[in-house]
Amino acid sequence: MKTAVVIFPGSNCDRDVICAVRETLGREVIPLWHRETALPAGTDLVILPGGFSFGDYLRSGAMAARSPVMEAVVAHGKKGGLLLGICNGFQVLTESRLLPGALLPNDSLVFHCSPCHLRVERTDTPFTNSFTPRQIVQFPIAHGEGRYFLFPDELRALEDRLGVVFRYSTPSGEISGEANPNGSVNNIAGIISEGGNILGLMPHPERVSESILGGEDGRIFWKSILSFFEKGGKSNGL
Amino acid sequence: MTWRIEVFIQLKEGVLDTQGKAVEHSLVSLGHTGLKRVKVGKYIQLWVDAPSADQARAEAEKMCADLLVNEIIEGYTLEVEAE
Amino acid sequence: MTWRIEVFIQLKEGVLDTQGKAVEHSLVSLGHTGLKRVKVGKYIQLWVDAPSADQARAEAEKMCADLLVNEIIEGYTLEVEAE
Amino acid sequence: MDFKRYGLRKEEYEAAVSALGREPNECELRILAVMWSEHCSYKSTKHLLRHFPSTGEKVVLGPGENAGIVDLGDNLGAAFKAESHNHPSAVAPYQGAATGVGGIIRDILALGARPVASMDGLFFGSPDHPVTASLSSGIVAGVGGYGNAVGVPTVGGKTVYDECYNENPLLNAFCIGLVPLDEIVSSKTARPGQLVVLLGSKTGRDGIAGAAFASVLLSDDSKANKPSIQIGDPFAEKLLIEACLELQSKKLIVSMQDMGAAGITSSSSEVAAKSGVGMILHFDRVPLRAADMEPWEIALSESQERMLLIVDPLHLGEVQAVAEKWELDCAVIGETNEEDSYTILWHGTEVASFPAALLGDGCPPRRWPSKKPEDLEKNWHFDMDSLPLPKDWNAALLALLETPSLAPKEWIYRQYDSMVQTNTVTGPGHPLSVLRIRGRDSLLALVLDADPWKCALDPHRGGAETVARTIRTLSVAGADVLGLTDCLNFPSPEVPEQYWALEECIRGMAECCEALNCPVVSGNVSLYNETPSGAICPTPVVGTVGLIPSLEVYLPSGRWKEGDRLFLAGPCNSSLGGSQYLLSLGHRQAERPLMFSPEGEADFAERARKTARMKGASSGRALAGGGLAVALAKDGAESSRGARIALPVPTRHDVVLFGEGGPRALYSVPVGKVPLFRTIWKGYPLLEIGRVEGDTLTVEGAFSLPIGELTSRWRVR
Ligand SMILES: Nc1ncnc2c1ncn2[C@@H]1O[C@H](COP(=O)(O)OP(=O)(O)O)[C@@H](O)[C@H]1O
Ligand SMILES: [Mg+2]
Repeated sequence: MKTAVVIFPGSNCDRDVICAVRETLGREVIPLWHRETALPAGTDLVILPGGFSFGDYLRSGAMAARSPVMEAVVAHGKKGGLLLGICNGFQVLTESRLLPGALLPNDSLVFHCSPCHLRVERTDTPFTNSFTPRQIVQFPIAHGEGRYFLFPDELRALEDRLGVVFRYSTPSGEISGEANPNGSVNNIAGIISEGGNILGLMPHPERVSESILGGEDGRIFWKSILSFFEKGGKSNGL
Repeated sequence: MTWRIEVFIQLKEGVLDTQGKAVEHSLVSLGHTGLKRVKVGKYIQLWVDAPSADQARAEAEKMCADLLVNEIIEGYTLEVEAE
Repeated sequence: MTWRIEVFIQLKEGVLDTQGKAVEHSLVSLGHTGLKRVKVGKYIQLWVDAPSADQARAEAEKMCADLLVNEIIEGYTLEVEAE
Repeated sequence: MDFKRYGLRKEEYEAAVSALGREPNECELRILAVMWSEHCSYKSTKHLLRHFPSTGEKVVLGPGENAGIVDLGDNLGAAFKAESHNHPSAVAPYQGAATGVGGIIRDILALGARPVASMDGLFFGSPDHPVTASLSSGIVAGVGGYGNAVGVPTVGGKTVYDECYNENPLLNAFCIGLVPLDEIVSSKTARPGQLVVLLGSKTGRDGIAGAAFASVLLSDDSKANKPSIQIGDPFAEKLLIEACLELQSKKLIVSMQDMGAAGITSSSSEVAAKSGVGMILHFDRVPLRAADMEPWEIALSESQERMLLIVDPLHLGEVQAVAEKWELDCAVIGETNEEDSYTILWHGTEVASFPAALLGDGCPPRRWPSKKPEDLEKNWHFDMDSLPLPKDWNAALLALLETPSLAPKEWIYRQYDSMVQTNTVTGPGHPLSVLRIRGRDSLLALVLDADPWKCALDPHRGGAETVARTIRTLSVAGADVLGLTDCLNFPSPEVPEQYWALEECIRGMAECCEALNCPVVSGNVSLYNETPSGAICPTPVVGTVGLIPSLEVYLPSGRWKEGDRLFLAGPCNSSLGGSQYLLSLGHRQAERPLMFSPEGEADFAERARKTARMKGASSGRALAGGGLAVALAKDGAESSRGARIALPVPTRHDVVLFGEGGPRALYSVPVGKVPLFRTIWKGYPLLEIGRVEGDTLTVEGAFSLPIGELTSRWRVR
């Protein structure tokens, strides 16, 4: 399993993700500057990390989505390759139209950083196969623009095709307004593409991949991806 | 010839304008009770070299589609004038 | 009577427009080579009840001073029209 | 020459004439005025700062450089410093705070260190003052807006509310970075024949003469004629950080300076003076944002996100390639030579020339008259009999927990990314912040603290107490103290009583540093913090850094276990002077803070460290604001456990429970560890005060509150 982590100017979780994947899985991870126009040969997984690409100016993720490297990233996703966007990376995925919807400023209008409970809604994806169904996990969030938005029709379509993979929940698993840190529709924290190969989520699994940092739920996330490949999953869809 | 193009971007109806709501709330509590509604959007100015106003407009529209506007949630209007 | 007031806010000349700079750079690298400059500001619409256009304008100017505009770095223009 | 127009004194003008051997021209006068402002020259305080001990076994780099560096062992150093950005934050809260954070990060970067964490000291006016809400929300948003975007976690801080900061908020920013000791970049290593390179953003008219602005009183007038305000661009800063670290790891730079106050002039003349080389700068080669800028404006511009590099001509191509990769402007603006002069050219014509050392060191020091305030001692006499015991203890404690300075600061630190870089072991919400160091067992421990009220009552004792508080917190957690940085925020030194307070505060701080072996490795002075409506309390802010050998021996707070015994280590006779309790009752000037005891503090620190190292307790907390009562409430709430407590002492319960000051800590000790714990503390005042049980926090003869009620006030995540 070979992972490429794209670095945009202003990315700031690139190192964190690289360390988390390397240390949890012990597999090869290659940093990729946004001006590259091809992925390293044999790339199985592309990660778009968190941060403030291009300063989050205009709209977060907007300029990164138009970076040179994105042509290769989009092609990888379109042919079924695994593609993961975390936080700012999720914003890049919606701005690239690889995932539906948009991420708007938090309803509080301020940046919000704290640990956060999530309910895992799907355990049949390459990214979540090692969680137990409806498992409650704790991944922290840290974003100013994480309010997931879709117009009602599309939202229904997304829910109908079971595209929601993570929802903000209470520690006991209720999906309530009180558990919603940013005003996202239906408490949505992470969604997957129709092909099941492109995942975007606002919370940060890489921040809970070591016990010294206060949590290890993130390891299950990385292990899912490894186990997908070990069980013969091909990075071209399900 | 250089043209100045003004682009006015705002959220589509149906997308909750939280910023507008917050501004509205603060202004009312500051005593501006005649205020009925606020919408907050973006005001972008572009200076573009183009042979004609129409071509400048076409170029600006392309910039909106390419980057400046997220059509899923935003709409916009343009105005072109000679610099 | 209700008036719609459009407020166009932009950074004063000489104040670093970090956003404009980044947007300009990005548009140029997307091939918009005729682009000479970008400024990014805010576009605020206010709906205000007032007896006359002048009073609506005065009220809007007060809102700008009270909250909407940071005079240290920003300037603005207003347009008033009957709704 | 009309030197006064530029803000120079007669002595200063004369010193300049005699050093130059001629009259300075206008451009030179403008430069001198800024370089010799209080903010840049420390002319009123340089001699006072000599009181601080600044050397020690662990000190790699002391004051005088961009930041201090302490030795973490195995060739790793921690570079840290704090800096104030008070005046800019008062005028433009968001941008002032943001550029304050950006500036301190570049200070750390200039040593070749990767910035790994920030902390912020915030001092706001009374919450019911009409501008406090907008100033505080703007400043907090600015700190977060910048720090979050550059990817340096803000892991802790200190927030104080007091009417003395009405319209004069303080923003102090602390940053720490890590650097291998053999890769430290120095400003002393430039040699003749090298290039002076400007890397980063273009130069504009931002904050011109901002340093001079920082050295005058804030009046309505100064707000009207604001210097064009500096705008921070964290995006550019992030690129600058990565570019500089890449240049350094490729060994492409000889020397590096950040551009802070007084911009190019300050940074370049400093390198020239420290390296003992001459320098010629061609200002027409500086990339500009406004084409019509004059040389003196270029000299003094405080445009952000720029670094000055000294580069060997052989490496220029590689340096430019790195700059190109990170999409940063990079211009050769001058060269070093063997002369002794620092010269600025404009299209080939000389516009300014000084002896290299004159700008940095030539300003004649300034002594202000000092006078002990007449009412000082009168304030110390407070008739305790006139102070009734609380009628309703529960209400008294809850009210205290709700005073703005003691209340939880979650609304603030939730706006800060405290976890990026994935090193944060203990983030904001605790008495100290702890970071792991990748690849090592040891942990970095950081505390930022201040106690302006005690400094106002008795600057000497208050200064000592401020430093001591940070060290107690580190010792209780099990850390060895490596050193500290400080920001001295004071009002005008021109008022004799205020100058006296400054001197006394520094003496008190220095006394504590000496006693506890804690060198001062960097710092910053901010004077003239007053408005027409009043002066701030003396506000020294201290950021102290320690090292905990391993996670195993890190003793956190708020970890009571059912059945644990609770101990108060330390004397019961603390003082209500400057305590949150007396303040909340409206007694601002009452009672004298506790005397500083060098032996007692050192003894405490030793035993506290031993307690952690020998794992003698399950939880420990040094007493701070609100005294024992608030420590019990916070620990109980964080542990979600109650306790039964009795205070078998004759001292008034309000003094025991709410008094502050002195080396004291609250420990919870598992029953099995009690003998060990007692042995460690044998010979030190120690009182077993109760046990952890149930879900009510009860102190006999005082309060009794359900833990749920406390957690709802003191909510931690
Ligand atoms: N401005 C701030 N920025 C970040 N964290 C802060 C700030 N102010 C306070 N905090 C955090 O809030 C917590 C409470 O601070 P404080 O009132 O000093 O109580 P304590 O006695 O627990 O240190 C600490 O963890 C501190 O780091
Ligand atoms: Mg504290």
